[in-house]
Amino acid sequence: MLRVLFFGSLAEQVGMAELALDWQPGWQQVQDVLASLHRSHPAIAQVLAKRRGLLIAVNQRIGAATAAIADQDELAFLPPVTGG
Amino acid sequence: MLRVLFFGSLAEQVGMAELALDWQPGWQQVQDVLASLHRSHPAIAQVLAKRRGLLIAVNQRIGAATAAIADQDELAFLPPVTGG
Amino acid sequence: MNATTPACPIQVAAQFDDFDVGALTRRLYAQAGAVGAVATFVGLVRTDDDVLALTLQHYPGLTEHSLQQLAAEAAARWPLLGIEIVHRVGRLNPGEQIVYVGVASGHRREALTACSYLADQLKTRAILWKQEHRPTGDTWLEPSDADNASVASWHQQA
Amino acid sequence: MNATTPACPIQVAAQFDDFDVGALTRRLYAQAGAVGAVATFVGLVRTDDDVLALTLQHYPGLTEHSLQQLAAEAAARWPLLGIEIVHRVGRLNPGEQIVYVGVASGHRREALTACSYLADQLKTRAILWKQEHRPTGDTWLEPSDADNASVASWHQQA
Repeated sequence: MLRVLFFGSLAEQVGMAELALDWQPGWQQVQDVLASLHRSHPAIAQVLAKRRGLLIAVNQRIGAATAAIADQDELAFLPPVTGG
Repeated sequence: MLRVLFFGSLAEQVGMAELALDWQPGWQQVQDVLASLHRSHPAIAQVLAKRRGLLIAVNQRIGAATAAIADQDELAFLPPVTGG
Repeated sequence: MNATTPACPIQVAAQFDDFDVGALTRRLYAQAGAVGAVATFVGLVRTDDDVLALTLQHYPGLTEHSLQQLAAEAAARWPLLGIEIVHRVGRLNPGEQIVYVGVASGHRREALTACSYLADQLKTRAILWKQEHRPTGDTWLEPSDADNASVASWHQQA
Repeated sequence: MNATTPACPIQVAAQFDDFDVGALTRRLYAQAGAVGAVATFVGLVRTDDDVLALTLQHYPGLTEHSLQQLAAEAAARWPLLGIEIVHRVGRLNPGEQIVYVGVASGHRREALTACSYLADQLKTRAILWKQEHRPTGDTWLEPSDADNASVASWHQQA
């Protein structure tokens, strides 16, 4: 199982804050998951493809689309942040 | 009577923090008092003449040697300041 | 850490609870005799354009990690003796404290500069999302051009 | 003061008693909803070169006037919503608080800049005299070349 999280405005755009995906044996990198999303959840994939400046985090560490991913991991998509 | 105050290192150099001078009818400006000091308190006058960067205050307001002075005023000599 | 490099303890938190500026600031005095300056910054909720409230969302774990990383950058760049960052999350009303940044150093220039650095970096690099609630609806905020320019200016000074 | 120019209350003190950073800082939140940023600076006594203690001498009346004047300069230069300066006098031991500067503003840049300005100006323009007590004797201090350069730099930025 892969837990996928969406934050801030992105959660509103995809219509959910969290998504649980069954683990696919072929997945090795974040981009493999994104490719699967285009088939399984095309609306979400489209939002992710359109949003500029999204950050990716795997297990609460920022990474690239080429970051390694494994079963039971937590994958998060982060729109532009602002604190302070 | 004119009250004369010395602060910081200047008080140590002149050997006192405060001096009371009898009011002289001819005094109009701070520099008149300084001229009198050369006769009445030459050691103090010499210290004041030698110290660089002394500020003068009359009645707790910074002024120049040409500042007006009157009986019952408070005249202060201030060496370089540092706070913070 | 060795005899010539005093430690710079770093404490960060992302929390729903309010914080006590006095207690946080006094904690930065711990290295008594070495600390000569403590600079602090507190952000508060304004009522600009009829803002009723803000909601700050965080990502537990990653948010704290981002605060820790900003503090570590400051500690590497200036000779500091302590850093505290507390960022509140959840719904905050006008007048409420949002964020505390406190920096201790031997001398004022380093404490003040590092505090400004952290206040600027938080705007664009703290992992947080901010939503404004107004009578006309809710809006998610993104860093302004000015915020991005402030962060860029620290690179030019490097 | 009118509808478009919010007031910038100024409070200054020169006092023997210690001060409460939390209470002073919270006082700057008074214009709730307008204040978006509070920057503060606290100076503390260091033990540099075996300093046993400092003694700060003031000139009651003129010292407060000098603090008030520096605060008024800052309020004229930046859009501020409150300034507090508390300077301690008398004998102070290592680790003790010497001075508090707090500045409230709508936005962080103005609060942080004005706070730095005041911390710099105090070094050379607050009417105070500072004596260091060491095992080898007592020394009256004067502003360093660096302190004078810091103050001069604010004129260049004007």
